[in-house]
Amino acid sequence: MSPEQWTRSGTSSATEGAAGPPAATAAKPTREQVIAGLRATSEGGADLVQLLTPEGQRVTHPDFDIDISAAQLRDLYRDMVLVRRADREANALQRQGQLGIWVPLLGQEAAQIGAGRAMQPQDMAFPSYREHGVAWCRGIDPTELLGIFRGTDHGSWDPNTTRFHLYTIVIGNQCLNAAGYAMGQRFDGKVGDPDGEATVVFFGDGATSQGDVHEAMVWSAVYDAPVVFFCQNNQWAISEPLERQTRVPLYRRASGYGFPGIRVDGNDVLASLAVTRWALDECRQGNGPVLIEAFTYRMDAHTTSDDPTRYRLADEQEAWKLKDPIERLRVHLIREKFAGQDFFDGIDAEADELAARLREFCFNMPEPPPARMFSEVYAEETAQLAAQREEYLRYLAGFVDDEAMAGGVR
Amino acid sequence: MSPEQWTRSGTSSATEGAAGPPAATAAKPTREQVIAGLRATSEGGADLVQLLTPEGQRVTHPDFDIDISAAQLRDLYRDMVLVRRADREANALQRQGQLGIWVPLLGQEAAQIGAGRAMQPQDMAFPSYREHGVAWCRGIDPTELLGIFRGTDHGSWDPNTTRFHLYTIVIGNQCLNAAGYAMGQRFDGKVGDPDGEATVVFFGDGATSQGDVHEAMVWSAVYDAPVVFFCQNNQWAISEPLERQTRVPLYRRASGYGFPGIRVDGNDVLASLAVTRWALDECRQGNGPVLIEAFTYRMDAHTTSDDPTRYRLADEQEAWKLKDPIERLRVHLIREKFAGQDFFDGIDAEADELAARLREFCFNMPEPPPARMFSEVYAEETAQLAAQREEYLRYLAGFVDDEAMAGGVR
Amino acid sequence: MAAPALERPTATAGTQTVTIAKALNMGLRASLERDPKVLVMGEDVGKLGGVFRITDGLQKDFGEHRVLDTPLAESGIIGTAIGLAIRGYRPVCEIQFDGFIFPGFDQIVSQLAKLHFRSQGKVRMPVVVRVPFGGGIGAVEHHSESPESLFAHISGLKVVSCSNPVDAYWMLQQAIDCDDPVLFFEPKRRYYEKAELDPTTPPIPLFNSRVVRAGSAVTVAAYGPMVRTCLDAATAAAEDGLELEVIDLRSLSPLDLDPVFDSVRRTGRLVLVSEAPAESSVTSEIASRVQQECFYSLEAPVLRATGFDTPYPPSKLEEGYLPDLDRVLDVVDRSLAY
Amino acid sequence: MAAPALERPTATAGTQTVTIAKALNMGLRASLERDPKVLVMGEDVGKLGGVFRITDGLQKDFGEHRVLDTPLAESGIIGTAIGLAIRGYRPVCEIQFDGFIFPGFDQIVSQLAKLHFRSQGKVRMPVVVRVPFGGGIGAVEHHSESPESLFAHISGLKVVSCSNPVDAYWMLQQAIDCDDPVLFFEPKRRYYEKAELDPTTPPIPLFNSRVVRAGSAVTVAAYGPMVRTCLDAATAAAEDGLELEVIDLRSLSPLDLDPVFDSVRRTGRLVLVSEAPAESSVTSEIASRVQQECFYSLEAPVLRATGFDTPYPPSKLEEGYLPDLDRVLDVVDRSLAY
Ligand SMILES: Cc1ncc(C[n+]2csc(CCOP(=O)(O)OP(=O)(O)O)c2C)c(N)n1
Ligand SMILES: Cc1ncc(C[n+]2csc(CCOP(=O)(O)OP(=O)(O)O)c2C)c(N)n1
Ligand SMILES: [Mg+2]
Ligand SMILES: [Mg+2]
Repeated sequence: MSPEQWTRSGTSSATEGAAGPPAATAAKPTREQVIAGLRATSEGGADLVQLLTPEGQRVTHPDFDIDISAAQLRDLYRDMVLVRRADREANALQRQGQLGIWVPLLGQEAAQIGAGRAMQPQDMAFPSYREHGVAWCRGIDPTELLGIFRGTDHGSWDPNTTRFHLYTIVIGNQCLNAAGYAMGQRFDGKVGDPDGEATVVFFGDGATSQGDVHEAMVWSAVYDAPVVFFCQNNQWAISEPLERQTRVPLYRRASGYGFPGIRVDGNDVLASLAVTRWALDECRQGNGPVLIEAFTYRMDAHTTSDDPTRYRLADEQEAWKLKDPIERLRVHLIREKFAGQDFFDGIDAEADELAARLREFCFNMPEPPPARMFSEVYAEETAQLAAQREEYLRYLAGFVDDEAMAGGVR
Repeated sequence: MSPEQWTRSGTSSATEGAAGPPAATAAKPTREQVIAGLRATSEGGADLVQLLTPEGQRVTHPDFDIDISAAQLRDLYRDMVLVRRADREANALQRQGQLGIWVPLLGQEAAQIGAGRAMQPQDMAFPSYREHGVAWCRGIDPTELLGIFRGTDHGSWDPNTTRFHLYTIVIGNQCLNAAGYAMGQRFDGKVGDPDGEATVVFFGDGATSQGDVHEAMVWSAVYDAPVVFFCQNNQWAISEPLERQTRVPLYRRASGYGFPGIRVDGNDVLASLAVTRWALDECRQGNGPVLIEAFTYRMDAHTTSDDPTRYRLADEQEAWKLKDPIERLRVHLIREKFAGQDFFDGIDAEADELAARLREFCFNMPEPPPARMFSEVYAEETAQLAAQREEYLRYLAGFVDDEAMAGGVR
Repeated sequence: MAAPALERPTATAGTQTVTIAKALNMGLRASLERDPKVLVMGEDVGKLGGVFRITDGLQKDFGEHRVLDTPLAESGIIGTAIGLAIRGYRPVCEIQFDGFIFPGFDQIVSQLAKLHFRSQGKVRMPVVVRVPFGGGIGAVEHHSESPESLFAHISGLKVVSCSNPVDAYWMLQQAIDCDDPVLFFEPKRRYYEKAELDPTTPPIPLFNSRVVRAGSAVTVAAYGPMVRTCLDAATAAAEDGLELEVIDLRSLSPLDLDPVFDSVRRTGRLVLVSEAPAESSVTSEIASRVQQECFYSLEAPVLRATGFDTPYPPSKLEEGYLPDLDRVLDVVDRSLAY
Repeated sequence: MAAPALERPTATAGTQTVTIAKALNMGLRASLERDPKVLVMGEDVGKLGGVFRITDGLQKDFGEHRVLDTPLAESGIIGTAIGLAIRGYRPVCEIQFDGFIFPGFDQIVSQLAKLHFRSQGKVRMPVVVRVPFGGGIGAVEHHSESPESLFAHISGLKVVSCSNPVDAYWMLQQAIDCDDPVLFFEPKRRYYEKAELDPTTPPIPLFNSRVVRAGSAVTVAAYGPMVRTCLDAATAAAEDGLELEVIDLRSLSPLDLDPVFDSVRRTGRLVLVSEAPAESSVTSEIASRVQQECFYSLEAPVLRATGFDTPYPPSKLEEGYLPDLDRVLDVVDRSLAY
């Protein structure tokens, strides 16, 4: 899917690729925008770690360079295209009433795939609710995400085997849970060598204001916990621009706790991969924690219930389209002759299949049985709850009897 | 009161004044102490702002110097001696069963008097529970503190007229309340000129781990609230040394939020005054917030219920005695001939009077009437609570009747 | 796209048909106009007008210092509101969804509820915490909870819930006028229910309950979203010749139970309905008080139709979790069977 | 001064006289010894042994990775304990005083209580949160509260309270062994009450209530610190020829009410006693359930002797605030007057 398909209405005058006004200019908020509170910026600043420019140019970085093969680059491209396609399909499914809500990741593919692919199988991830790309990297099929948004479950995958915790909606909670988990990795003696374990926790720019995120940083620093704090600064917390949460770039928080903080171009999958891999290695070796601020942009609405036209200008999105994470890698693959049309066609076909499969799956998802709500409240069920379930089932059975008698169908 | 009177038993081998081993050596924790977790240090580090050395020598500072008269120095001395005496007397009253508990400020007089005297009448203070010195500066008589610790009230002074909020025991809560109050100062147009208003909030090193303190810093930064975060780092949170809360000096937290953080010698009343005055002025002018870490030491137990011998070594206290806040100002006053024996005798006499008055007051404190617990639960009382009060009073009256009948006295 | 301008309600505006959501917006607007110390604060309440648009247009008209988009942290929202109240403001905080009030719980319990008492009346806490609550909207986790009982248990707080547009309009203004902290629970699934509102008709007191349908067979008491359910149940029952008396409790703390006692003395039967789990809840409290006050009048024990003692289930199951017309009538039948 | 070494209790230790505080310490020690996954964490639990010395000597013997002095933040304590539990540990968190549990409330309600349910049973939460609770110790604010009802209302949690050394020893170990999150309320004013403990006598199940004194006139049910008060009241009543049946509820969620129902069916009268304010509380719930189950047996309404619906008062007033022998007997009299 190319950038011009981003806007739901086909009427937008999207500027293609590296053409059009330079991103920096387009993105710099005007005085009026600033006054109107529309202050999100696409400027990552001097400290931004970047390995692939928006124009698809490979650049080097003194600290965070990475050796990567053409095959690996193609894999990253495939990951991003597929998760975007799954995301768009799920978004469409919501529009069609098949899902109650969807939380789009559009625009954040590079941040998530970079981080997700930096992880080793033994590492643990604690997502927020938008980490469909990380889920993908942890081997969670996109179909497994649908239950949450269709309302059939609160997460269907096994956090223990996938090493991908359940989605957490209460902002910030998962950061402390991740810190505790990482403390456990350390207590288990899994830290201190290159094959050690580490944890990555994902949260947003808005989340950084929550006390829990602070406490997680305090704990992790004090216990040398092997945890990477991966903040996707997508510039917005629903309708609130970054400036409602902080005066200074978020990566700087780390210095107040005494561990490294790095701002990475979150639309650059290579940089995200390189920085996260470095951070995870630091953690593995016992030099954690590390904070990564992935500087990116939420290209779609906060959720399908949101209407971003109420609070941000189309201009801003236009500016960010020029930094599209997938497009820049596509250009790079072509320019370096790492991939030909066959490859791109193959990926597109695969994406179509995935979308079809997701759709099919969604239409056929079974309703959970009524008694499910009483299940697994406790590991050791209480008599009180068992009695409530029995009474409820009796009550339901009464309807069936009534209907049977009335010959009706409920 | 001179340093050797600090320890309750007279048996300690306190080293007087600037004699004995240099503070830095005595204070540097040994390897064994570090391993044992006894890691508090008396080293403020290179960034420590100091205007009066432990030896009573006036030194200059490029950023935070201060013009101060001999009379003002004497006043600061008087403040410190009197609050210490009140503190010691209250501590003794607790030992005699007159108070349920006491929270000593011993050793933190300079931090508190410096900060308290830097405040203007129009400024607002939000204390924690150990700020008897700040209370003093806000015109709260030490007798007014006793109710809390005797259990007759939760704070008897009027926070509105004294501009000194009630003591707050739930760690960190008051920081957010102060941030909100300071936002109000700003909304009221009281910020932006030299006669503007500002707020100071007091909290401890342990408190810095609480989410509320973080959120208060986020809020204050985002709303440019005129609030000075005054952290008394007294090295201990009950039994936990600073290292259980942070890897790096606490003043560095500020940079993560984008406002200044300064570490001041908390045993140097001049430095505390100068830095707080500067910070308040910054806030008044609209350049807040500011974080001040006052590097000091809790010379006594956490409270009268605490037994610090279980978790810290006498050595550490000995090292800190050499940095006594009162002693260094006394030496300075003498050396500079700013005060003679008469002055010191006069202050001592005043301290004796204060102690006697405090004692007297404490012995004569009335018990609150039983119905008091129903008062002021709500501004607009509920029928439910009124009924409970009536019933309770009837119940109590029943005893009186019983006793009257039995001729007994309850 | 700019937010649509709201008509400013005036005392002479006359009757209009409004939703609960609109009535709340009008109530906030009226309070903001009446008292310059009133502030509205919370996540996304400014430009967006809140995720439910309850604060729609207010920041535009009253400015950023009256209607504040706050950082994302509920302890911060409540904690700074307390500070603003100490400063003399009357903050109205929006908690985005019921399930997100818990990070602010400490400030509510430790400071908001206690400061008037702690200061022996010297500090007032005229803070309103608005909470869209309850289920039935097909939402994801944490968006459908009913935590009101937790606050009813905390001394020093007042807790109310509105069930219709007229109450929404008045009760919110009354809560803002109240010098005590008020937790204001809004029935989010009913936000778009409509009724006639005449802003010139004076309201009943905030903390009073009210008989909303008279009947003689069984008393049914509820609050917030369940009032509608109970009224529907009463309509259905009436078709079968059974007259239910329906009471809208309105205030959960303090409880105004005299109308309930009166009713139960006539009917001898009481059914309590709420979405919240029953265990140690407001409905427990009412049952406890009624069995005490009406001991000799009760012909059946006080019975309850409530959410189950489970976490709020995935939304595909909420229809079964939430009391509905059938469940209410089932419990009414059980009451009558005694 | 080093902490005094504790004797290690073994199955063959035989009977010893211990306080509740000591029994809790022994229980923790036994659990730490039995299962290397058990951790103790909280503020000052290490070198100091906790402000009440419940964890005395444990860090010394089990090391800093088993007994953790945490940073000062309750959300952090609970939140990291949850993460440790996900990792396979069984953390036992100490909250220093009742009034300081609220900063951790969100993690308790949103994650600890729900994770087993959210994950459809794939994630277990064997976390114990120890809370010294209740008043009567002459303490300053926030040190004497009784917040247990708040947790009893939250589905997914289990809530227990011990009242004597034998229960303290066993119930704590049983709570640690339980695969569900348990809020463990310790009667701090009774910490130094003594009893004989024989660690070889097997305990009754954790979630069972128990008749601790048989009687036929009135049933009195309580938990935690009020059990002692009720037993004393029963002794006093017996001198007047009135036999009270006293039930120690032990588990507040789930409630084990069968023994209460049985008792009430015999006595026809029930008085509930707790320090917590009555409003929307555990005692409300019990009253509600008993009036339903024992409708035809009750000769008087269920009555309660509790703390008042006020914030906990300054300690000079707590004697009047807390139910004592006289208040309990007064309510017993009122019950008998029906
Ligand atoms: C404690 C809490 N408060 C409020 C919300 C409602 N809410 C959901 S997402 C969101 C914004 C989050 O912004 P950010 O952290 O930047 O993450 P993003 O959604 O941009 O990925 C808010 C306020 C919530 N889920 N949890
Ligand atoms: C939320 C909360 N948790 C725990 C406590 C118990 N407590 C009282 S003081 C204290 C230590 C505070 O240390 P610090 O912030 O350094 O202040 P200091 O007492 O040293 O002045 C603790 C843990 C509390 N009062 N509030
Ligand atoms: Mg964001
Ligand atoms: Mg301290």
